[in-house]
Amino acid sequence: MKPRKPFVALLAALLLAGCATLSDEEASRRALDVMKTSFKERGQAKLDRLDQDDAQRACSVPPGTELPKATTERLEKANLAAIRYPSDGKLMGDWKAGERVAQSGVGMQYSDDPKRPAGANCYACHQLSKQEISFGTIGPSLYHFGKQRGASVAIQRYTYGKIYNSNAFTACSNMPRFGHKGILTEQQMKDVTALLLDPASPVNQ
Amino acid sequence: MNRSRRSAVRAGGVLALLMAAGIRPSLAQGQQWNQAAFAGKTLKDALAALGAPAAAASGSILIKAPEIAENGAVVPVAIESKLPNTQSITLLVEKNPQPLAASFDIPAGTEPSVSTRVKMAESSDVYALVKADGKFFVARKEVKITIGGCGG
Amino acid sequence: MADPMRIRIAEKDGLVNVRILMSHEMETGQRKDSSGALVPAHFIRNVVATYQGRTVLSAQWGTAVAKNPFLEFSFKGGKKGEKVIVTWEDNKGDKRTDEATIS
Amino acid sequence: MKRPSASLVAALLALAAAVASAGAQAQSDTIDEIQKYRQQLQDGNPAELWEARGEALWKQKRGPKNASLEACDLGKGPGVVKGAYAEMPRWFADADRVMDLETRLVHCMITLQGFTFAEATRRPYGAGSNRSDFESLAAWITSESKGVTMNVALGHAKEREAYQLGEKMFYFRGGSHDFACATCHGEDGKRIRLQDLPNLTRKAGAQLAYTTWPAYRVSQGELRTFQWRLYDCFRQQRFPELKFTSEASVALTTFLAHNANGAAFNAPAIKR
Repeated sequence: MKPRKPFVALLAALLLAGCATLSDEEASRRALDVMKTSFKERGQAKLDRLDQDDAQRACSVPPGTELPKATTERLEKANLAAIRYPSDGKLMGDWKAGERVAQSGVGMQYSDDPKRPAGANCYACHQLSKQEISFGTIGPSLYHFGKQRGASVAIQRYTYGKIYNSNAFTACSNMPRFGHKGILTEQQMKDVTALLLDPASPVNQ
Repeated sequence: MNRSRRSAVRAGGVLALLMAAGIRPSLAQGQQWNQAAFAGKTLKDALAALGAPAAAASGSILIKAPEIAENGAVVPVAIESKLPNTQSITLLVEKNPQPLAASFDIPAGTEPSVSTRVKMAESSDVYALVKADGKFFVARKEVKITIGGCGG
Repeated sequence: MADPMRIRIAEKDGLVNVRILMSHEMETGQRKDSSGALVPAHFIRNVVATYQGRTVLSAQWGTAVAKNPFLEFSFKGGKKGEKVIVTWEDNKGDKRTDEATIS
Repeated sequence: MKRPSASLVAALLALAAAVASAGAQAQSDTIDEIQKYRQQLQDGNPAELWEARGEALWKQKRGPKNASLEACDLGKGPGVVKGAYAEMPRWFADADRVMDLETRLVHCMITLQGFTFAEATRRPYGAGSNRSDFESLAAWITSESKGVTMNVALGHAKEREAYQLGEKMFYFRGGSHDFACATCHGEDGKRIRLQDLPNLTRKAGAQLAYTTWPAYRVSQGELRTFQWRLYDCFRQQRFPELKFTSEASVALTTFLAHNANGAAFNAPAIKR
């Protein structure tokens, strides 16, 4: 058979798009529509959990994807501006309470009691202390975090801020925005800050 | 060893428990179940109820169990006795609410080796108590239980 | 009624290896259900395996044996084609007996 | 202040290296020991109890039409179970829909046995003695694909669309924690606590993960299917509740199953 021009064009288009049948934009839209009909609200997890904010939308890309600098700068600026530091000016709480928050993985799931405090589940992704051998590696090791950095006010502000809103410092970080999204209370974030920075904390032994 | 007395205590315990639970013992209740030993809340109590308050440590009992278990709900434990004339193998978990987990009678012709899986409430020493030639021997191994998964 | 056991028995050089899986909740009596009520203890207490009328293993279990219990042991003198019979009885008096052929 | 001598610096560096390597050593021992634990579990998988129940259930006449599922077409012809799971999800002409195993079973329960959708899907996931028919059926049906090479084709346009949507959903970040599937399953060599996280964006990771579901979960004492795996991942992602056999669940399954092509199917497995 003699290949004709429209056929070649079609073939080229197919090759370009791989096996895809929808354009990238259409696929994103369709995927969201399908998700909205595929989930149902339960307990505290309502369907608005599928409504993405600017950061979530921009960060819905494969890990390692290089985003335009303008995008990452926009996200970091907006998230930095959204950080609310404690009004009493105190950033360090009790590291012992912080350790309990770091160990707990509950909170915000539809299976969780919304009246009970949420955990931060730090150990799921980070090494923190020598004693806890069951830790994850999605995030960097935070063992000796304070020992290496000290506990100056600047370091305290960075640490508290990072816990409050990780995207303020690294756009599209894997780490939840614990303060921004209302996962942890102000006191809990102070306690986790202390866990990381207090010289007496197991993190710094 | 005062066997008849122990049996009587055991039977009394079982009956009391069954009556308390409103369950009538079935007619086919031919097998025994050492109520006192299973109810013991400490290793010492359980060993005493098993008639083995002072078992000698033995290197001829092998415990195959993981040093670290990802989940306490299922911890595989295999026990093998190299002691001649092994009559029974008993598995205890020191820090469980009731340490006695399982006890196996080994008749002549059966290998002195059993494998099963137990629940562990927390990291603990696991004990293998072996009765051989009428005497009790014991070995132990530590098993660590870790927190696993996504945590919620 | 309780589900059947899965029993695998293999003979090699005169030694018969028996592997048993039992379907049982093995409730400890210490777990709470979603409404906060204590789930009563329900667990296998006795297991007996026989070969040609002779007991090849008998066991007493407590609540610490894991859910859906697994048990493995070996005995001498069993022949291919013959049966091993396994019975368990739990603390509520429920019983289950299954048999498998030595292969 | 006096500058530290070179020998002191060297000693400190050596000490630091020793401490670091001791830490690394302890960590690798931990991983080795966990590996041994997993090995020890392989011998005797309670999933067999579910397989036996599932086979009986497949053959049992049930429902308003008093029919068994033996005439159910899983894609290789009515009643053909062997190897069927390794080619699912797939597009079915009679439903004009891409279906994974559970979706197809629901379809057969409705069309062959006469159940309503609500009746058929009353209990997707079992708890103790309240067993799920799907978990039993899936245990048996998938066991009939053990050793079969995964071959999920994208020959039909709807299969390609499902794959494409599944891929989008995999990278979709949302909820209170900004999590996507990719947050935990998008990089090599990561773990959560001590559990290895397969990188599902790469062939090796997708193969390892997908071919070992369904699995007996020792932490739950239950046999869990791939529908459950997605359902519970989304719970932990802090998303709302994923509907059983929903279009999103099938799309994601299509994405992951196709990525596992070429590997030998190896379930029901046993996992933490």
